[in-house]
Amino acid sequence: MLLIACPYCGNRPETEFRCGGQAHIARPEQPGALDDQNWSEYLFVRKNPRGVHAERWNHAHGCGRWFNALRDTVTDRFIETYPMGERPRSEQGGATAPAATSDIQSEARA
Amino acid sequence: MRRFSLTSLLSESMRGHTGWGRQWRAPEPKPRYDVVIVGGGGHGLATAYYLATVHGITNVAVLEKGWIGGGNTGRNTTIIRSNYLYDESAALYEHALKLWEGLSQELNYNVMFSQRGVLMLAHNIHDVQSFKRHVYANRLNGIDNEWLSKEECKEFCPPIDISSHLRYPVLGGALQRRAGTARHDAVAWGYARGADARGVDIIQNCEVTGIRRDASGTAIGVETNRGYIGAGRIGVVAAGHTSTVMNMAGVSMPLESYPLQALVSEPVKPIFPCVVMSNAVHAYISQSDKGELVIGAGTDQYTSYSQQGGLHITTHTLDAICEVFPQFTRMRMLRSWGGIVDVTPDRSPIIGKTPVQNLFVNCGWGTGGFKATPGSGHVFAHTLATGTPHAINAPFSLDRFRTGRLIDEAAAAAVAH
Amino acid sequence: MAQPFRLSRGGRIDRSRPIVFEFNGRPIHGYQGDTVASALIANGIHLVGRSFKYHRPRGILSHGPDEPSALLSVDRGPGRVDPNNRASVVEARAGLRTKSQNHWPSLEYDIGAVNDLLSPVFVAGFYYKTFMWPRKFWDRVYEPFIRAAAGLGKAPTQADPDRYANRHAHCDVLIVGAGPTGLAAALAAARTGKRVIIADEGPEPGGALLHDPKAEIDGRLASEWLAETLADLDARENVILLPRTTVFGYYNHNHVAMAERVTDHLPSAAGQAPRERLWQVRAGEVVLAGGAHERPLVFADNDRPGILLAESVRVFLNRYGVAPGNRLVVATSGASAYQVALDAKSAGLDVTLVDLRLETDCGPEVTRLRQAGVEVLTGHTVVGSKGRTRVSGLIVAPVESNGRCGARRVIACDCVGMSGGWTPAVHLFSQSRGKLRYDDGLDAFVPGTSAQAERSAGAAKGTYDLAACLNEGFAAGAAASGSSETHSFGASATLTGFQPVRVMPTDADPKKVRAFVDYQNDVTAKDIKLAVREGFQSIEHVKRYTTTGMATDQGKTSNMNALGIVAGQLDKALPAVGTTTFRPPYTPVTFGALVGPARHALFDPIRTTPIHGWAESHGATFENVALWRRAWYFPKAGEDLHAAVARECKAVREGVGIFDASTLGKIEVVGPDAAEFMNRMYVNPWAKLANGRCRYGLMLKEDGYILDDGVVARVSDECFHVTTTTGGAARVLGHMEDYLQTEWPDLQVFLTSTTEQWAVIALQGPKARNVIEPLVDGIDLSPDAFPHMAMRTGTICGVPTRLFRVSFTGELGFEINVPTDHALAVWEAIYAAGQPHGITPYGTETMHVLRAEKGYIIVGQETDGTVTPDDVGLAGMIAKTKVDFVGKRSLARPDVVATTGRKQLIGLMTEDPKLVLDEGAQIVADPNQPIPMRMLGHVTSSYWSPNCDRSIALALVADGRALMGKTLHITTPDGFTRATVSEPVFFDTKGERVNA
Amino acid sequence: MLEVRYRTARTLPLGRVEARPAGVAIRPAEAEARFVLRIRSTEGEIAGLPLNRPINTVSGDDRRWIARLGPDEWLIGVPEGEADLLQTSAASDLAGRAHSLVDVSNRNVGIDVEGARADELLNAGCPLDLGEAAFPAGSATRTLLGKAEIVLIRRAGAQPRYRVECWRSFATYVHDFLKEAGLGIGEG
Repeated sequence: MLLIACPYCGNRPETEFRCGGQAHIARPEQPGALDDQNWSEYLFVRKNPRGVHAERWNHAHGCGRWFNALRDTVTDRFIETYPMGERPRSEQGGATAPAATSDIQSEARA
Repeated sequence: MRRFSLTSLLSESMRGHTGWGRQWRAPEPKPRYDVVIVGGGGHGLATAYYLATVHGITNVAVLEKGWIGGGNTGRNTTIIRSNYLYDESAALYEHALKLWEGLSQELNYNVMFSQRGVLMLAHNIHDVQSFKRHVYANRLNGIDNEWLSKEECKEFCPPIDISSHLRYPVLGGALQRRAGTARHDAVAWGYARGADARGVDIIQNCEVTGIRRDASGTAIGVETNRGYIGAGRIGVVAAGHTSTVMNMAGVSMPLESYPLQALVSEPVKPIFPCVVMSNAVHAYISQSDKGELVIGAGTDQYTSYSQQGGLHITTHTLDAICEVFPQFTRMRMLRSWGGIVDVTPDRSPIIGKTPVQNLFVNCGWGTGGFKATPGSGHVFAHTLATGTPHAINAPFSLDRFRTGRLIDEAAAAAVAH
Repeated sequence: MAQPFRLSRGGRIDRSRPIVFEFNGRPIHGYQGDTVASALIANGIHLVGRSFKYHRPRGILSHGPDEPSALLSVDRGPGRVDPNNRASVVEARAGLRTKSQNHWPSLEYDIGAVNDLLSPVFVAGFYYKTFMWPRKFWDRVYEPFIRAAAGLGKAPTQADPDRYANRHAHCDVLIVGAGPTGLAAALAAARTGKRVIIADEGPEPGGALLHDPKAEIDGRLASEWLAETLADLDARENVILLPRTTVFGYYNHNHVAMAERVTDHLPSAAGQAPRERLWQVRAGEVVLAGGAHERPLVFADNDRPGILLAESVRVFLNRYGVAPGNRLVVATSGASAYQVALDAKSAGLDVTLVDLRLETDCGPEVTRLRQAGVEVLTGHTVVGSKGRTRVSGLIVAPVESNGRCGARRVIACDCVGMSGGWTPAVHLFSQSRGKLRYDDGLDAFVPGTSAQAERSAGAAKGTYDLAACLNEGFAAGAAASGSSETHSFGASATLTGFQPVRVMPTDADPKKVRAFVDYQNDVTAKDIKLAVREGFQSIEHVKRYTTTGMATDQGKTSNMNALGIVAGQLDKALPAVGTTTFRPPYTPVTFGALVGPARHALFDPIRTTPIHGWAESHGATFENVALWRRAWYFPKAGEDLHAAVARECKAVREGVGIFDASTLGKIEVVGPDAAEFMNRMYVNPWAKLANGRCRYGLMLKEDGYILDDGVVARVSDECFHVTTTTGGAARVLGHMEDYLQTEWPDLQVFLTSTTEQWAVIALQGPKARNVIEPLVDGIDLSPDAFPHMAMRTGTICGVPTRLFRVSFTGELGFEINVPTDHALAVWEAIYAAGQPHGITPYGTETMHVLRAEKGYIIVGQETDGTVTPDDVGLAGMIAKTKVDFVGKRSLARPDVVATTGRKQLIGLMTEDPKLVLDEGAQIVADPNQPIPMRMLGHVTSSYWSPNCDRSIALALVADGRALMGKTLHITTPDGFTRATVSEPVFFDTKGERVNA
Repeated sequence: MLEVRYRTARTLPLGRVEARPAGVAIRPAEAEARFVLRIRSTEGEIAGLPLNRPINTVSGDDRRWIARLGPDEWLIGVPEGEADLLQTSAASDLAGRAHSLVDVSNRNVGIDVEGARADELLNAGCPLDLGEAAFPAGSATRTLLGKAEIVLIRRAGAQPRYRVECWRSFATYVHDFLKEAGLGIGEG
């Protein structure tokens, strides 16, 4: 059982959380403008990396908040957790998170 | 290939079994093969075997980064069945089941395929509806599957508690009698031995580190820790690591890799006659030839390549097992382990072409790949040999995620309302 | 009472407390503090079991958890029988009934022993090579035979009366093992005031000190030091010392699992106390001090009863005060066994020591032992043993300088203690994903690079000297607790060092030698060599092919020997062959401990509504829906399901029925942007919905398929009362929160679950208004003032209500939302008020029939995660003007907009009106086509409709809406039946009744 | 008159019988009023109860308390008779600020758990560190007990005192779990 540092509650056991998969996939602002290929990639294609992975977690049985985490999928070690809308502080996160943008919509799943 | 039989076994026993040779060679990789298969699990080895036997293509290498059968082949609970709902899945798994039925003889290797029956228990009215839908669909697809009352379930599998005071009482079950289990390691070894005898090179401790493409983008070979190996065609059958390997060719996959845990009890005398699956309480159990109760647990919720999951997954599974089989609380867990399963969005496999010319993929079997091993290898061999999918794997294309023609068995088994 | 092999003094047993238990029906006398093994040995019993494959007589090999052979069935009373208990671990107590396993008709005369004669055939993997012909024989003959032979003991068949407990715990430092190393670590950590847990699998802390009575620590006897240390730890609030607690699993992020055996050792079941307790510890730091395992020597017939591990001989002598025999031969390749010989000698045994090492490679131990009067044969190998059910002699021979064996000599004996060196217990370190390192000098894998916050100390990392263990332990405990304190222990010297040996040199024909590596699985050195010859070269392959290390002891005594043999055979260095990755559990753990209290009613919560008790007392039958238990139907005397449902259905349409709909999910959606949020989450338009009006809402997943549905009322401009399906409540709330927090954090909306704040009493039928009229205050119930799909607030029976005029039956209906704690009172008042109108309680089955008569879908029944709104005829719900909502883009996917092939909701009328189709039945156009048939769809709902006086069914059929009036063929248990395609509405097709 | 009838008619699911396994009192709480408050800023107070205390703490006293469960979520408990008062004061205290105040008096069921070994008992099903440093009096959080979600509040007292709040339909499970946990820790 993982130990997860909720940005609001601190270290808490994994059973309180739900994993929401890959982070930083912003919902397109205008889904209707995407062709089938791009829409299917938004829905289905995932990085699934061996190594540092930015993913979403929800402290479902705690404060109820969604947040992001960087975790190494080989060791399961968390590098950091950070609130929605923020980007990772550590350098390892650079590869997984998109560049900063002022657009709140595309930051949303950030 | 030295033929296995009672006679050869007895004659060897007279001379201390000194006459048995290697079951497969340990060749050095050649510079080039017609087909290179990445991944020496059951599916990859079966692919190589059928390339050689069905298509006469023997200039084939199977590259395995560790030891053959060391991935999910050797880590699963060996359930084999074909009673899937959708025509596409039913055709694929039934194709496999038919091959299972003659596999020991075909390979001259006892894979101990045991048609003990797989009984899926229904615990609520929704299960009953869903299972009957399966039973009827299977019948029209020529697949055996029958509905049993709860009393018939008890008769078929006496350890089941069918009393009505259970938290989730048993209302009945769907039984596929031709379904069962097999000895997982023997499947890998049997295919390896058969393929090797026909000239296939099985190369262990050979990790693929890159996929080389020419100027047109066509895949032409693989980089490995033992040097470059050229290939006419490349088949990636690397369950648990598909995303990683495909990324080497610049292909992103609709896959996520999760830890899947399983466990066995200490061995006991025969007590459990079949396979029982209970989706409602998440319990899968059978007894191996060695006497161990073999129990499948769930996946963890996060992606991981660690082959290790959390204790709570194990305890939840055993909660369910002991609810349906309360007499087992004094049994003991002997071993537990984890595999890495590649899961697609519709939980059905992807078998076929990729956007890269000459690069083919067979992946996404989720938690249920073992049962398909012979069928998967057979149709993938066809795909690699001819460059086009077999009719059976054509629906399992990568393209379906764009067109929306998903094959979602899990959704069809929908959750309670 | 005679315990002929009990020494007259010594040991930690309590001689004032004699006990008697049973072994194979015979009374065995021992003392409090004995294990079953020590008591059996005290009575001269070594033959305790038969091996797995060859049924060879087997005895007690070890004193601890690594025991591979002495496995017993233990009976602690009715329902408390279980197999495969290690005699060396089970504490003897009065009343235990133990039995040996895997033999017939008896332990002494076992027919299965014929297998031993066939052993030339039954080699590793023989079953892969045969049993294939004729094909049918596998299922009927061969496999049943193999299965009957396999397995050790018999599984329990009765429900277990014992209780199991669970405990989550946290500490700063967890110490595994309470031997000298672990105790020293605990001393250091405890002094910092940090929270310390120290666990040991044995009944008594002390580890190796318990059988080393002459050792000295810091100038006093080890036993005194032990008592002082325990008293010190015991006095500290911050220390939990757990005996009988096996640390069996090391999981992610220092989550460590331990099994505590609470009551098995007690003379009688201790009231209601649990049998075992699972500890799930989250530790800041872990100190692994679990010691080491001794290796057996691999020589011909090394498995006879009476042949033990050397250190175990010492344990039986010193800790339990029993002699494993009168004439002991110690066979060794290392120094530690000399201490065994010394202790045996002083206990009065005849002792000879055989050492494989050349005299020049040995230390001062040789001289010391000779001075004690023991014959020491250095440079000697063991080539075999004599005896049948008990060893009677050990065959030894000198090893010449050319490697050949010299003249054999038989040393008569009744007991052998063997030592092939030591293997650190790195299991937990490996489980923690630490990387093992091979240490040539120690001939062992030791902890290398850590992956988690842990450190190993003492024998667990290959340190065997007592003072060194204490110092290492103290340092580890200090480091783990952030203390800078140091302590240098003084202790008597320990005899250490050994020469690695894989298989003892022999002059026998290697084809005939059966030298066991894995005792329990009957794997010999020959088997391992065969596997290597056949190309199985990775240690994992060898394990799987030969089954070595796969038995209940998981290879604790055999793994290093097996690995060494493989390496030798391949002429590779040991680490090149690889080592096993250890997985939990360290030793087998009962399912009960893992399940803990999650049994029976606590397996999964049973959710019930406030009306549940009323329904029970009115004879309801219940069904499980998600975690809820819902009233299914209310049979009157003599009624079955069908009769009751027929009556209930009629009653609703003709009078009035009352139904408990409290399980519906409810969410209060509040905030300035509530309507905008609803617009994005549902396919419907919400902006213009007036306050006090309701709308049927349909929600999709992003893939375009239906996720959930439910009626939504607008309470005010900024407040919606959303309902969901029973099973979908948590899913829908989670889905909404996800989008709200992650996609649209700019929206000012708050979601609160009110599922359980509001109980829902559905009152349905033409007389519904008449029933509640006298009970309602503050709401004008007249049709004009309160039309269908409206919501009003007021009171009913004096209780505040959100009163919905909605219908899932097609009748005039109300869904009366009242605060849950008042629901029963309101329900009872309505029921009383309805008596003159013939009010009838109905359950979920009638609810299903009534809605099916009207063609209303149930999400999860008509839909299955692959169904779009248009498929079920609900495309009209989709707001035409909205640019976007969750799932909208997917509705433009090629497969969804395809003009043919989608499965569409239709009605089916069987030609035989009495025939009720099976739900799940498949539908074809031509029943005479060959298999595999082309299936058009399936029946999603099917009932006897009392109001239509015929059967009705809903189905999803490919292009079904184009097939109106056509005949289709539907599967039945016996074949096919015919039905006509109709609109999916069977009753009141114009929908007038709902507006009454 | 209606008010009186309403107040007295509330039927709690667990009754009021106290169990005392291993010396720990497990006592279903009496009827209380409870509200979920959601608001994005933590300024000010509501009916005298502060909003700006740290997440996972409780303020007030046993009768009137406010537990901050998340950055924008509070669970409030007041005596039955003060329910209307609280709603009225919230309307004025929070006027002009987007918020949601939802009555969950009937959704929640309270169970008081008190005794020297109360934390040990709770840890049979609650995976949190309930030690003095990690979860002192004044702590409050949503968490799990076995397979049910609870809100756990630690109150001040000479010996450990906890309030367990759960949803009504889970109350039987939670109550049974606590009693079983009491037997599971034994007399030691």
